[in-house]
Amino acid sequence: MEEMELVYKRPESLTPAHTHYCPGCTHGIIHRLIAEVLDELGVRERTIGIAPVGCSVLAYYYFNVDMAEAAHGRAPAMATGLKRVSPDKVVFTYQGDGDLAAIGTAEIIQAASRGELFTTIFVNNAVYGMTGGQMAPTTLPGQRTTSSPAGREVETAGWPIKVAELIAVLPGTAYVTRQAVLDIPTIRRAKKAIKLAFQTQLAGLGFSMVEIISTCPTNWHMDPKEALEWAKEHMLAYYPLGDTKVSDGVRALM
Amino acid sequence: MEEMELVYKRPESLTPAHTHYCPGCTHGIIHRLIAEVLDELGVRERTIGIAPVGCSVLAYYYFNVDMAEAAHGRAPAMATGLKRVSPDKVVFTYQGDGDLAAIGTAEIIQAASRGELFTTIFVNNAVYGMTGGQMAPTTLPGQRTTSSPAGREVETAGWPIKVAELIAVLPGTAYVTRQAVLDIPTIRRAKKAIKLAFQTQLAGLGFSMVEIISTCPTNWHMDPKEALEWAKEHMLAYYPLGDTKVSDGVRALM
Amino acid sequence: MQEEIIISGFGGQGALFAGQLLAYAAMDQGYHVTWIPSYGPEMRGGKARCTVVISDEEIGSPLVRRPSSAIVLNIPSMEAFEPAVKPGGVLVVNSSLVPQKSERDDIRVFYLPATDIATELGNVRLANVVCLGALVRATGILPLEAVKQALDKHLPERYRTLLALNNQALDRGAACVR
Amino acid sequence: MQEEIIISGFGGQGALFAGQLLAYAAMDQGYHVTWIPSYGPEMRGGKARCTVVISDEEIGSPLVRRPSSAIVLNIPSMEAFEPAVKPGGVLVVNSSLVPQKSERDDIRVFYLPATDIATELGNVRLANVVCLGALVRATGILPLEAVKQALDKHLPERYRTLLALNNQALDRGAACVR
Amino acid sequence: MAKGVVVIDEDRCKGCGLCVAFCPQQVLQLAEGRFNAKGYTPVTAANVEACTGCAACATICPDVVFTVYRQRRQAKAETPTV
Amino acid sequence: MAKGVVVIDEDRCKGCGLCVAFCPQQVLQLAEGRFNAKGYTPVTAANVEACTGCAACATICPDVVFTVYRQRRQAKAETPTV
Amino acid sequence: MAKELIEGNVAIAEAAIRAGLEAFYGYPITPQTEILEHLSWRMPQEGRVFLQAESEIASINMVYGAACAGVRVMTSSSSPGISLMQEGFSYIACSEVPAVVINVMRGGPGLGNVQPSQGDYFQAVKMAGHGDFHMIALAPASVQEAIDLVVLAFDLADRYRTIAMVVADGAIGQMMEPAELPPMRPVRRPEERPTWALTGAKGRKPNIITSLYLSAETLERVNLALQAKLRRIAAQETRWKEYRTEDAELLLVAFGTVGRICQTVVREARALGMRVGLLRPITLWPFPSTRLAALASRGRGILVVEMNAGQMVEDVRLAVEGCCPVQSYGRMGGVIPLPDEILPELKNM
Amino acid sequence: MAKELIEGNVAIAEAAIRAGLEAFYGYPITPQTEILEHLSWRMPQEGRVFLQAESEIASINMVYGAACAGVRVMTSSSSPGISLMQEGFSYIACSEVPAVVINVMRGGPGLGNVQPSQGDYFQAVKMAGHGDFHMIALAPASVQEAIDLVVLAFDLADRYRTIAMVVADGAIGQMMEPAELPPMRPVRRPEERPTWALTGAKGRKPNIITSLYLSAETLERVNLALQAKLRRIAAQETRWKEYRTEDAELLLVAFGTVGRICQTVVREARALGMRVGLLRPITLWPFPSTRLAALASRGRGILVVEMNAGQMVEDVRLAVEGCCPVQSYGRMGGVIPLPDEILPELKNM
Ligand SMILES: Cc1ncc(C[n+]2csc(CCOP(=O)(O)OP(=O)(O)O)c2C)c(N)n1
Ligand SMILES: Cc1ncc(C[n+]2csc(CCOP(=O)(O)OP(=O)(O)O)c2C)c(N)n1
Ligand code: SF4
Ligand code: SF4
Ligand code: SF4
Ligand code: SF4
Ligand code: SF4
Ligand code: SF4
Ligand SMILES: [Mg+2]
Ligand SMILES: [Mg+2]
Repeated sequence: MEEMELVYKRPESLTPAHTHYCPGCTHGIIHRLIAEVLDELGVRERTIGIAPVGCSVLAYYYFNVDMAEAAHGRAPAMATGLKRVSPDKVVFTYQGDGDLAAIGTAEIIQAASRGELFTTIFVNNAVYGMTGGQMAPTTLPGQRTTSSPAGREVETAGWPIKVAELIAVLPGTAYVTRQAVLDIPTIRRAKKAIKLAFQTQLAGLGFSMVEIISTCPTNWHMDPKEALEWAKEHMLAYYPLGDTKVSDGVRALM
Repeated sequence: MEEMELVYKRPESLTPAHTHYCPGCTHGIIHRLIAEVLDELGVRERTIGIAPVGCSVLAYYYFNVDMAEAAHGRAPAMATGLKRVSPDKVVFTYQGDGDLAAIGTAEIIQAASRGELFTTIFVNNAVYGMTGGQMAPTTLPGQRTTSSPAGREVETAGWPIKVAELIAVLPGTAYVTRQAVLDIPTIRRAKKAIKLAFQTQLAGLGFSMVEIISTCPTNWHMDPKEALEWAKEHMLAYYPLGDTKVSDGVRALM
Repeated sequence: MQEEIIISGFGGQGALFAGQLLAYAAMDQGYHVTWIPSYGPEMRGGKARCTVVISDEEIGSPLVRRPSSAIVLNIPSMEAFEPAVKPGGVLVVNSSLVPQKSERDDIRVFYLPATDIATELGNVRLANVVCLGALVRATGILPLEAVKQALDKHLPERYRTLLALNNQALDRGAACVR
Repeated sequence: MQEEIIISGFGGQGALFAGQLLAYAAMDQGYHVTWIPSYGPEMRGGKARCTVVISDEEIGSPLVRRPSSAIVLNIPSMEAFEPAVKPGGVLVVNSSLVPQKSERDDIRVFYLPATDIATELGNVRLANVVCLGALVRATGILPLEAVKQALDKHLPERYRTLLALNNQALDRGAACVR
Repeated sequence: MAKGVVVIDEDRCKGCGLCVAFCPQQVLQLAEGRFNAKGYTPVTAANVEACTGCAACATICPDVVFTVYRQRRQAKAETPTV
Repeated sequence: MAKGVVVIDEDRCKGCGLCVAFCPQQVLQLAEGRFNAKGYTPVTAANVEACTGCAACATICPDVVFTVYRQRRQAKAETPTV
Repeated sequence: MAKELIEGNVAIAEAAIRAGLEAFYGYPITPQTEILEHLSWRMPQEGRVFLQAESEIASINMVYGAACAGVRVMTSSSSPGISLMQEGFSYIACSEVPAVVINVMRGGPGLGNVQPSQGDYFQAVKMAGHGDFHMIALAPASVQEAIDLVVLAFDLADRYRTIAMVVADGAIGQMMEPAELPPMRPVRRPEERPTWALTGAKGRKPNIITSLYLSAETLERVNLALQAKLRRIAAQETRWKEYRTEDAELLLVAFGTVGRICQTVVREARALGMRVGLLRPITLWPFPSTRLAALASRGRGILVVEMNAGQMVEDVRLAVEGCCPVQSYGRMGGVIPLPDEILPELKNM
Repeated sequence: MAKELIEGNVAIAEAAIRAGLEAFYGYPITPQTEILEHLSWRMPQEGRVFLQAESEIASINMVYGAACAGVRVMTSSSSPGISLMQEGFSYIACSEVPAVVINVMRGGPGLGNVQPSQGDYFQAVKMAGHGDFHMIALAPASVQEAIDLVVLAFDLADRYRTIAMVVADGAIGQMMEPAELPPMRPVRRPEERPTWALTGAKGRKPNIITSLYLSAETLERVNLALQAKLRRIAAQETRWKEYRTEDAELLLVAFGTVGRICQTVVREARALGMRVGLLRPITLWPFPSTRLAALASRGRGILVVEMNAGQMVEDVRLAVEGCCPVQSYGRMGGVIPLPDEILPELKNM
């Protein structure tokens, strides 16, 4: 293949481990994007990740960086504690919607508000994946889950929380965006956003978060392709993609 | 005094108890306004209040209604549990800024997001009053407290949280407003807002919250009058007064 | 009398359902019975396995290390349970997916091309029921008829169209046991 | 030797400071000493009170129910501690604010118009130090000079301008004890 | 006769001075040298004739010390209001 | 010769079919009837000649199964990119 | 009602409904999520309150709120979630409102795993939060017993205005067994809510529910009353089961899943001619100390078997006070001790 | 360094700084807020990390995060706040990272009050969270001892990669006594952080810190290792103080503030000719059981005095196993038992 150039290879920031994710689960895509960004920024050896409780609980086996496993929802507190004593390190949390938008509400909001210098990758798949598909704070109105078997009723269960919009209100945030990994263009944009989020951290500009609209084929009871389409049609309608906060400093990086 | 008419008398919704508040503390004004509103709406006998942990922890001695004392920050969860099984009752929480905007962040945001049908009176005095004047999430930049003795540094402690703006982002909220009790006009407006908040609840329109800019003369080390003036000058500059969310249903009540 | 059965396979192979069916049948026959899955590590896919204990007295342990009989639906299950079956016990092997043979001479082993039989019957997911038919016949815990009645009584409404097929699967399995 | 002193008044009357001053003086004289406030119920205002124990051996309990001497700066303190002082003990009463008299004949009671004296000295908040002067003189726990030295050594920088006045207050208090 | 009358529940007063500062007619002052049951210098109506019954004092007072009456001018709703 | 080549790490594949759906040239298909070590039907490059090296497959694959090469056209940065 | 084959978690949920559960607040966690899932459709079906809370902290405080309103209310969780409820338990205990809590224990510490465990024994019986209090802790060993103890938990919680916790483990939660559900009791009507409850101060003085007592003397009085109540509960509500203890020289003590496993051990040991009996505490708190002491005085040794590092064994030792040797055998991390390993331990005594 | 008159809370804070504290995360709560307040200016002054967290849950998880980075880190709180940390403790214990926690106990249960108490003994020594673990619990009886035990806590936490909790009470926190602060130790330099710490996977494999072990067998192995470590700690780090036990017939057992009060009781009893001694546990866990058993075998009775309903008395009973009578005397709700009430109890024995 002398006349061939390498267009894609496995990033160094992933270990060789096979993931435990279900076939077609977008957690895998998001892992890869983060790893590519760490490679490109050349920060793998000084990156520390915090895994959540959720399907991605074993993320520490997959990222080729130092990692810790947080208690459910507390990754932002852990990242705060860690980053404050390791200001030269690149710190990120990886969190699901149950983890971040339910039990961990206080921790993410307060860390964002303080402008902690870490990056949060927030995987919104509208469901509690790991425990078998219960309603999440982000479950869509009418969506059936194992704990909203008649479909989410907003009168009793409330409206889904738009985290990117909520967090963006806080002055401590520098870069907040909602992206998706539902087809080639959204994946490409998601990667750019993840890169910008880490650059925001490296430049010390404030808290950065990328919310990523994802799928859970298993608990949505769909095949992976169908899940992507369902997400595009239904989730993007409620969760519009795009930046919700870009501070001046971040704009300068763009 | 036959030719005299009564212009002001102690509301029935207050007990005869003397409060433990410091001289000039605005908690007392806010208590009175709530009591007046309960009287005017004729709901005293079906009102249930939840007191916080904070200077107003003993509020249950002062309001002439059934009350419970919540764990620090958890009043909204308690109110949720209670209101759901007592839908015909009028339920309110009374919370300080440490209680609501620090330890209780998750509970208030989630209750608001679910559109729980209770009313929250949120007393923002920019400080932890009860424990002796530590920094609160709402402490102003540069403000000295016993835990920010050099003045709040936003680089490390973050920016103060504008709760009324944050909560207003959530679709479950029907009426969210920021008021003050710093002089006669602001007190009059605050009362109107409190009334509207309870009316919102009575009409079943969604979650209602009145943030009230208050003073803590003791921990601000000011005399009560000075404290009102300081609050007007400094707090209102950071925390603008006014409604941050008025749903259509609420507008119809106005 | 106490019979301890382990049924083991991949997720989706219906090991849990086969166990429940057996448990229902035993209950309806008046036996004490427990059914317990080895439930997942908060994690997708992987193995599915259950233990059924059937007894004429109150059941102590619902779990056993050494079953008196077992159904193994795939290779890892064969590896795990072939050595575990108690001497004198019964092992039913889905030979469609498990190529290896047992070397034990102190148990009775039945090799059924269960997945093939199920495919033949028109529904690959019936391999579990085929094996159950074999196990019930081989152990004689219950009359096969009891399992069929249990099917009739407990098969969820939405699967009732499959009733006849399930019965056939039981018979085909039982027929493999001579 | 072990002396247990309670100093009690309203918040703002300086009971805690007077106790600390005494504790410093005793420490500098080589005694074992403990100072413990009765700290507030997470609540504003109200009473301020401390217990100082001075001993020539290691101190067990830093708290006492029956002090060997006491300073009472206001009426509620008088009511609480007048009956509590041990027989043979000393009670110093701020008579400016406490109108009532002790009826005990087994203790020595000194009535000082401490608030008036302090006002005379130009600072009403020195009433506590006036009383301390009296207590030290009356009990003889320490030389008055030791308290003055402690003032000199431990008075916070920003209050140093008040040093002379504090010394005067001690003397005026001590002078009330004949 | 004054247009307004305030009744002061003296023992509730904490002497914070807010009513004194907010009374537009300078009716009120703290009773220097006197203490109430709580130990505070209570407020007193010094310049009673000037009172208009505007209830500003009652509005600002954190301790609900005041009851306020005003000369009836016209038929008005009975509900006390701040 | 094909413009692109994909190398498939077959044992990583979970047979989810996403790459098959997203390959613009219909190069890929699941190897029906075959199972990999994990027990899944793995993907295989059926129509290799059509591959353009566009890396869409690598972009969508959640399991990093693909390494992608493309015919060199001009000097380009070495950094692999998606 | 006939027996049906029913899963432990579902049985617990359904038993609660039959016992008059008016409101459930909970958060998913394996291995008890089926309780929440079952109630998510059954409660609305019965016109009652189901709410998935944002966390276990919110759950227990919602329970606290509803309990203040005088309704039958419950939450359920598993070990890490129970740890998060400790502050709430302490408040509820001091406020003396009734609440039922289910803990389907899993392997710990930390995130651990989701396998069955009894690692939270100490937490349940010694101190489920700061300050001095106990909650009634009921340990079922079968699906039927889980049903019965859930119903009992509601009754005891109401009777003593206390928390009653059903301490199960993953095996009980996930197991199916034939069991009979109790008949449906009517839910309390609004006007039947207790007089202390927060129902609006109409025609009476306001009711106050608090755990704050600023003066030490008052708080001590509150504590003394609480302790007296605990002694009353201990005197009246201690429960246990015995199996072949008539002539036992060796005594097994075990609870929950391990308790039933030890029943098998007793049978096997008896078959070998050993005089072995079993005491299975039903109430972990109050602990059947008196009965245990009596049995111990007749025996020559006790083996305590647990799915933890040895926790209940302390209560056994406290009960027997050295009057016979007490051994401990524990498995951890989700490993269930089986008869074939317990029997040799017994033989070694 | 000369002695100075110093408040317990301030002494604890300053001792931590001297011991090389690199980061403090905490939340205000009486009666320990002075620790946080002192550190709020002293830590920045020393160029170290101080952060007021949004809650105790955040505090303990920030501590967890910083501990993972291999620095000396601490939080402090009081009873209700400590209850909120239970999940965090369990995670930290299983992950085996070192952390220091201060609990300045107050009256409970619930919100209770802010007066001194020892109501969290069980919580500290039996189970500070779900699953099987213990933390080292150190109980100071004076300001000087508080200083010394804070320093020791850091050393033990590091040595055993465990949580070390200093269990004080409001009296210790609020009291002033002459005490000597230790010299300032340098803080660990970044390159001195332990090899297991998360410092970036540069030139080595990634370090992972977790408490998740999916298979029961693995988690059991982790637990067995943990238990072995706990036994090692028990063997090597049990500490206590004795006072006039040489010839004691009657033994007082008490810790912390009550421990020193009982020293007065011993003096007074001796003055009356009673042969009384005192054993004061310094480590509540590991508990000085062996020594206590030895003393008990020579005596005719033990009186355990606590500021709770009787918690440590269980450990005393477990230690002496009935070999002499054990009485319990407790005051609750913030009431401190004083010599004049303890002495009569002693006389009644
Ligand atoms: C304190 C606590 N509560 C609950 C759980 C159970 N639990 C594990 S993962 C999870 C939710 C995961 O959902 P999400 O965060 O959306 O991640 P996903 O699996 O969907 O990626 C829950 C509730 C737990 N482990 N700890
Ligand atoms: C779990 C817990 N943490 C901390 C405390 C201590 N505490 C009591 S009140 C309070 C803060 C009160 O401040 P705020 O809510 O602003 O009310 P304010 O007193 O200013 O009205 C704190 C931290 C507590 N009681 N419980
Ligand atoms: S359960 Fe859903 S989120 Fe979890 S691995 Fe499977 S598909 Fe992905
Ligand atoms: S401390 Fe502040 S908030 Fe609390 S009562 Fe006093 S003035 Fe009011
Ligand atoms: S009613 Fe108006 S005028 Fe009269 S005292 Fe009050 S504030 Fe002054
Ligand atoms: S405002 Fe009220 S409390 Fe303050 S001085 Fe006036 S009457 Fe007294
Ligand atoms: S590189 Fe492009 S054309 Fe080639 S297989 Fe992949 S998606 Fe298809
Ligand atoms: S996308 Fe990846 S895992 Fe899915 S089928 Fe294609 S190669 Fe296999
Ligand atoms: Mg999710
Ligand atoms: Mg405040």
